[in-house]
Amino acid sequence: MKVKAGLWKSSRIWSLTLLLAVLVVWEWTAAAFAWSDLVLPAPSTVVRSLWRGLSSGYFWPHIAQTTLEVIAGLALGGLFGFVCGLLLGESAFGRRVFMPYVVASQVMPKLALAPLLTVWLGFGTLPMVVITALVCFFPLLESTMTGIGQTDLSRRELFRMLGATRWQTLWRLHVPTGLPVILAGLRMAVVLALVGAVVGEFIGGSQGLGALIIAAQGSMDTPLMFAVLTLITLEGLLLYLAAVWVQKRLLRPYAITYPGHQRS
Amino acid sequence: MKVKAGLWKSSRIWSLTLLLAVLVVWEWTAAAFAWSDLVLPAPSTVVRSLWRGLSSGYFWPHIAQTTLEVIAGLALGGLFGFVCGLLLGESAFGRRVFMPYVVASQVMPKLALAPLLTVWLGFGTLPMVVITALVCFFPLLESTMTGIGQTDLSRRELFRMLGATRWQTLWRLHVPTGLPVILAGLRMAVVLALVGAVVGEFIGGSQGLGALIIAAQGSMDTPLMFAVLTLITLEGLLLYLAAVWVQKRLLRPYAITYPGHQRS
Amino acid sequence: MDDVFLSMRQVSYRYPDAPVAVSDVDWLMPAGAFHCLLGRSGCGKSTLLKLASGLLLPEAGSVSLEGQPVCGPSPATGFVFQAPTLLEWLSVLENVLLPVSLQRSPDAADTAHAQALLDELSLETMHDRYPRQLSGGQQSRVAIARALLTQPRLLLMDEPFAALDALTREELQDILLAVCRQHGTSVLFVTHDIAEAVYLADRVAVMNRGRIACEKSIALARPRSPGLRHSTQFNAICASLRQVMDTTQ
Amino acid sequence: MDDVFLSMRQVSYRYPDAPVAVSDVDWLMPAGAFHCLLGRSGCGKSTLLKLASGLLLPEAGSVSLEGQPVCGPSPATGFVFQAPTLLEWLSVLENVLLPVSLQRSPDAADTAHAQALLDELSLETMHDRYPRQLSGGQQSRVAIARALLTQPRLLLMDEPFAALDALTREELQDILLAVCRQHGTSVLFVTHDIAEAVYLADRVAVMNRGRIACEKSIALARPRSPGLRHSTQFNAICASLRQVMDTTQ
Amino acid sequence: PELEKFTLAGWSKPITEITNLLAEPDMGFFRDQGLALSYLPGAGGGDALRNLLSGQADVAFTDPGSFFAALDKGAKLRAIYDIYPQNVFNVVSLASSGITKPSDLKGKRIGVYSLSSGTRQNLQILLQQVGLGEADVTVVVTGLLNFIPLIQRQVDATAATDTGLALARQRGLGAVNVIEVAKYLNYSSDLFVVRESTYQHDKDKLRRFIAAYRRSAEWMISEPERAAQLAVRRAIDGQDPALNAEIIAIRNRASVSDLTRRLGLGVLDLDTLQAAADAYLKLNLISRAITIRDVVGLDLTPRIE
Ligand SMILES: Nc1ncnc2c1ncn2[C@@H]1O[C@H](COP(=O)(O)OP(=O)(O)OP(=O)(O)O)[C@@H](O)[C@H]1O
Ligand SMILES: Nc1ncnc2c1ncn2[C@@H]1O[C@H](COP(=O)(O)OP(=O)(O)OP(=O)(O)O)[C@@H](O)[C@H]1O
Ligand SMILES: Cc1ncc(C[n+]2csc(CCO)c2C)c(N)n1
Ligand SMILES: [Mg+2]
Ligand SMILES: [Mg+2]
Repeated sequence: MKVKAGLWKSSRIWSLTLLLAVLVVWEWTAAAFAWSDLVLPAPSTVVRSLWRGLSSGYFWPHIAQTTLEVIAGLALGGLFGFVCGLLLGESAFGRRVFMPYVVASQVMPKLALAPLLTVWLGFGTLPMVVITALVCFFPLLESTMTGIGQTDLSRRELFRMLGATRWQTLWRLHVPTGLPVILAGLRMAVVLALVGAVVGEFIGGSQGLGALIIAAQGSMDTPLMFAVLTLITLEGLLLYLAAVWVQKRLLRPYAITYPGHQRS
Repeated sequence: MKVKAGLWKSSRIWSLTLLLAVLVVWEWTAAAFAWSDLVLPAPSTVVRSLWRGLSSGYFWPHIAQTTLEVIAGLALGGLFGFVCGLLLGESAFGRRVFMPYVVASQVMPKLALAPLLTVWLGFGTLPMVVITALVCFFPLLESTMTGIGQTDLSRRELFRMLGATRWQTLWRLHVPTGLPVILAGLRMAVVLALVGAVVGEFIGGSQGLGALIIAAQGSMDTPLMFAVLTLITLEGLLLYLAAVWVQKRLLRPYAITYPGHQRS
Repeated sequence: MDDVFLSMRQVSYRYPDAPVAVSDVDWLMPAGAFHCLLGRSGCGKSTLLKLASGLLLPEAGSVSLEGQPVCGPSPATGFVFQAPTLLEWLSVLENVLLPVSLQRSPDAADTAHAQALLDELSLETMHDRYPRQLSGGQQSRVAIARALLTQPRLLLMDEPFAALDALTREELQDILLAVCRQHGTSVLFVTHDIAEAVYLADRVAVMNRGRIACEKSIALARPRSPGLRHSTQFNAICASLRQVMDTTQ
Repeated sequence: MDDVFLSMRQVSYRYPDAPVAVSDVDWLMPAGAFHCLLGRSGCGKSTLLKLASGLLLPEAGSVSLEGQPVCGPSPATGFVFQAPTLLEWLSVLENVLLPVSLQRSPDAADTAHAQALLDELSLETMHDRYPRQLSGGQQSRVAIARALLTQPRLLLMDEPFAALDALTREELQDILLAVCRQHGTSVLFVTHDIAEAVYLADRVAVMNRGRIACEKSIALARPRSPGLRHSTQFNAICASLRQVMDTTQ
Repeated sequence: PELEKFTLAGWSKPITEITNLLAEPDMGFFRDQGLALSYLPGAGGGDALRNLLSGQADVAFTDPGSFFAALDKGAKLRAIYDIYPQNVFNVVSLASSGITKPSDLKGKRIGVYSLSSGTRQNLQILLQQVGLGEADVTVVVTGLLNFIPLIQRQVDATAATDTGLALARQRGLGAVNVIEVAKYLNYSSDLFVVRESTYQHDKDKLRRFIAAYRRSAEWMISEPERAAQLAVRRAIDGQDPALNAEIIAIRNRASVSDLTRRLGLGVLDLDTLQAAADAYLKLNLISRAITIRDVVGLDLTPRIE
């Protein structure tokens, strides 16, 4: 326990050191090359812009909007991806029939579809949520499909023997077996969801962090753009941490191990 | 074997039937509502545009460009993601130090980053390849990390007992154990790679299917846009099929099972 | 024979790309009987058990239970697999309760029953552990408790005591006999311990290369008691079975 | 005692959140010796074996091999785990060759050796199968072949024959004794079959709740021959060990 | 002789509108001036300026809005050539909507490409001319396909460019009312902009570039049919020669003004640019006043007097 806490602390320190190093080098290069703020602003400029936006309250509604979209999209797309993953994982037939459509829905660049989505769904939050959902649908689908396929034969035989229904076998055997993999998909989905929401806002949004980036680009306010990118990154990290926390909670019984056997 | 072939055939038929049904309904709606080609062109119009572009040779250089970017980006990003997944999967310390940066690199919308990449890397194919690589890096990283963590204790003890080096344990035990999960990551990466390349071209490309979409939108040639979207979808399906094929080959020894035990 | 409980007629099975695993097996089991299968490793014992359970369907021949043809596993049949096959994410108690919790949410009586079973199998301190925290023999005892929980009409056991020491094994043999007697359970039991087979069974079959090489009724008094193991009659039966096995393969 | 090969002194081990699994064990093994561990399920046999191998490091006390303290597993030690632990994606032959292929790419001689071992263990038709296509006993024989392949100086075996029928088991006992004699291998062997322990070992320890409850030298002639099993001396030793076990726990 | 590398950063992909640049392999206007021209595509005038400022390009093809914004952020830039002296922006509404003049836009939903596009800035300018502001209308971001929501009546009007309108008409837009921003403030639509340092130290190169560009623009004006043919091969969106011809004609019209007819192509109109800069300031699109005279280079566009 003690060793672990030490590792944890020292790794945080290293992580922060790395961040600081990057920032210092960046600040220094920006000064040395005398790049225009329009091309690559120094971190100090970005931080000033960030602080101004936060303290003036300018950023908050945009953050709220994006967060709303991400959470709604993630809930919708994640759930749908999980359910479809269960269905397609269960049925080779379904997989053969529907996978082409699933893949098609994913390779279609959302960016190109956005104008049409607004035609169908109107303007506002809905199309962004749909884009976000579309984007985080796939990782959960793929990982659920893979995860629930990992159950070994003997446990499947056990469940058949116990007269488990198909649903029970799925829910009480395949899903717990695949949980680590499914949660890896969730981590990917969380990250993609934010990207999806921001990209949606690039095109059709008049609010949200994505819209803010475009507005910043329009007024050539690169420091503002970087400030918003920083916000997005922070929000992404928070979401990812939340996903890791969920994972830690759910996977607790899987983590049983003992000293001398821990992986590094 | 025979049953399987039958299933395969019938599933293909259903898949195609579904496609046909969608196309027919779409064609019919387009005709019934007398929508302008600008809003939603009928499939027949799209096919005509597709055929014209293919037969005149107009599409080919763009297809080649995008394919090049996808393959180079996938090779680069996939390999890098796999290697980083191995490293971070092996080291909890590395994970704590670097994961924030990895996540940051992913939540940063590439669309906003693309102009900066041009600033750093010049223009042409390189920035697109880098964007593509950045995009497909993450699924392989996450899935490799998850996959190689799935080895059970007893097999790890076996390898320790046999005096396997860390590298051998990784390569001969953790990687084969995690292979199904890693390949799920590859399937995701393949799909994302295409999206990444196309999105990169949206901004900085003067060639490629993404550039073509923007050009089509700019000249309000919706049928052309749909034709290009169709091309992208087909390319995505082909890439996905290739990934599935690779998976089938690599996972052959894992698939040993016997009748009465096959999952649906 | 109208009191036949389990009947296998001319049953054959072959795994793909492998020689036949079970061929032309005829086997009848009256209700409440305790039958044992002996045989060398790889002779088809586990396969035959899976055929009896409905987990595998025979290529030729037929299996029926209480007159009904078996076309899939029935929850009235208990199965102890050759490996413990526990679910790692459930505690020992939850693993034992699994057969019930798949039917309904386990009530206090179920939990008490499961706990009593675990205690009987000397696992009283292990209820809240996870399977990976158990020794090999403890895991297999959990699997046995799980199979006994639902008091199945037919119990199929594949070397359930293989991972146990002689003492524990003998205790469990007596427990098993008592439990089955109490509930009228019919048992088909695979073992490679001849003495175990003789002690437990009414009837013993020796398998060889997928076929039943020899059947033998065990005419020992019931209920069995540990002292029986030292009787000459017991040892004579063991020796004769041993002789049959020596001629196989 | 200057020919001590493996020595364990005052060794204790405890898994987190569990009572002590091995406590204050002293054990010395001369080179070329064949020692057996008996004991009830959960008494700490597997844990002691893992401590001897270096897979687990003792909480207290010390383990040393040829005078060197053991601080991790050494490839000169072979280990047969309680479960077969085969790699599903490798064929039987590849599984057997694994210890070699981790050192260097196996040559024709290695392959021939592995094939000979498999044949000796009656797995001649199984070389190209995958582990999941084997019966339980066949899997454990593959694991035994894997451990024998590298002719280790010390062989630690955790109930290697538990999944095997009496005949196969007796054949393998003789094979094992011959192989170890030939290469001067020292063996520490966990079993719950008293007769097996007596047949194989120079010295037998009975464990109880993590401690060694009793040690016994077996003064039977070497090389052992199957006939020995029917000798009165043999049966007397078995009976006395049985008595010791009866008093445990 | 060795050709000098010369990179032009544009606001768009290589589209038909700039066939005179894309025709370089065929026509060699820049080659003749000793320049090896390459085109760096962008998504908007801001991209073009960023690529210019980062040193990836020698000259940017950008709109005054982006130019002003960059100056406002302290970039050292100079406009040296007026590519399109005509304001090409307009606000289009369906004929049935009854919107005919800027004041009718009050309270309406109006589509723009994006929050950073010239369509929005020019809409603001238009509204400003009649005393309205963005607060009086609902601005809706519609993306490049901005006529679709108009047809679908999801917006009441959409801000567009002349070529956009022409294309939409080609694709069956139907009867519409067009409010041209040029009627209210006719300032340049696109300029060539260079870094101050290039302007100071590489004047000869820029002079040759301007000469070549002028010739190419004159060529496109004099041989529109040939240009339309070449666009089929050279432009990414030039599949249809008839459509190319129409777009080229529109661009040719935007390339000339009374001033350029008098003084030659590309001559900067300081008065309208100053008026535009002032309007941008009033709209808070920029934060400081810009004196146009200080940020243009007039000596590179020889006047034909
Ligand atoms: N990972 C673990 N965590 C906690 N306790 C454990 C763990 N592994 C084993 N134990 C406990 O340690 C004790 C000794 O276990 P060990 O595996 O050594 O027993 P064993 O003698 O090999 O038994 P068996 O004959 O059943 O295999 C047992 O009581 C067991 O419950
Ligand atoms: N999945 C499979 N695919 C192919 N062959 C198999 C498969 N499972 C078992 N076999 C083969 O079928 C035969 C019978 O296997 P079975 O498991 O019934 O043996 P068993 O009598 O239970 O042996 P043991 O005592 O070793 O468990 C064996 O020769 C085995 O190799
Ligand atoms: C003739 C002409 N037509 C359209 C545009 C498009 N446009 C005007 S402003 C802007 C983006 C500003 O950041 C874009 C893309 C142009 N520049 N020139
Ligand atoms: Mg078996
Ligand atoms: Mg053990």
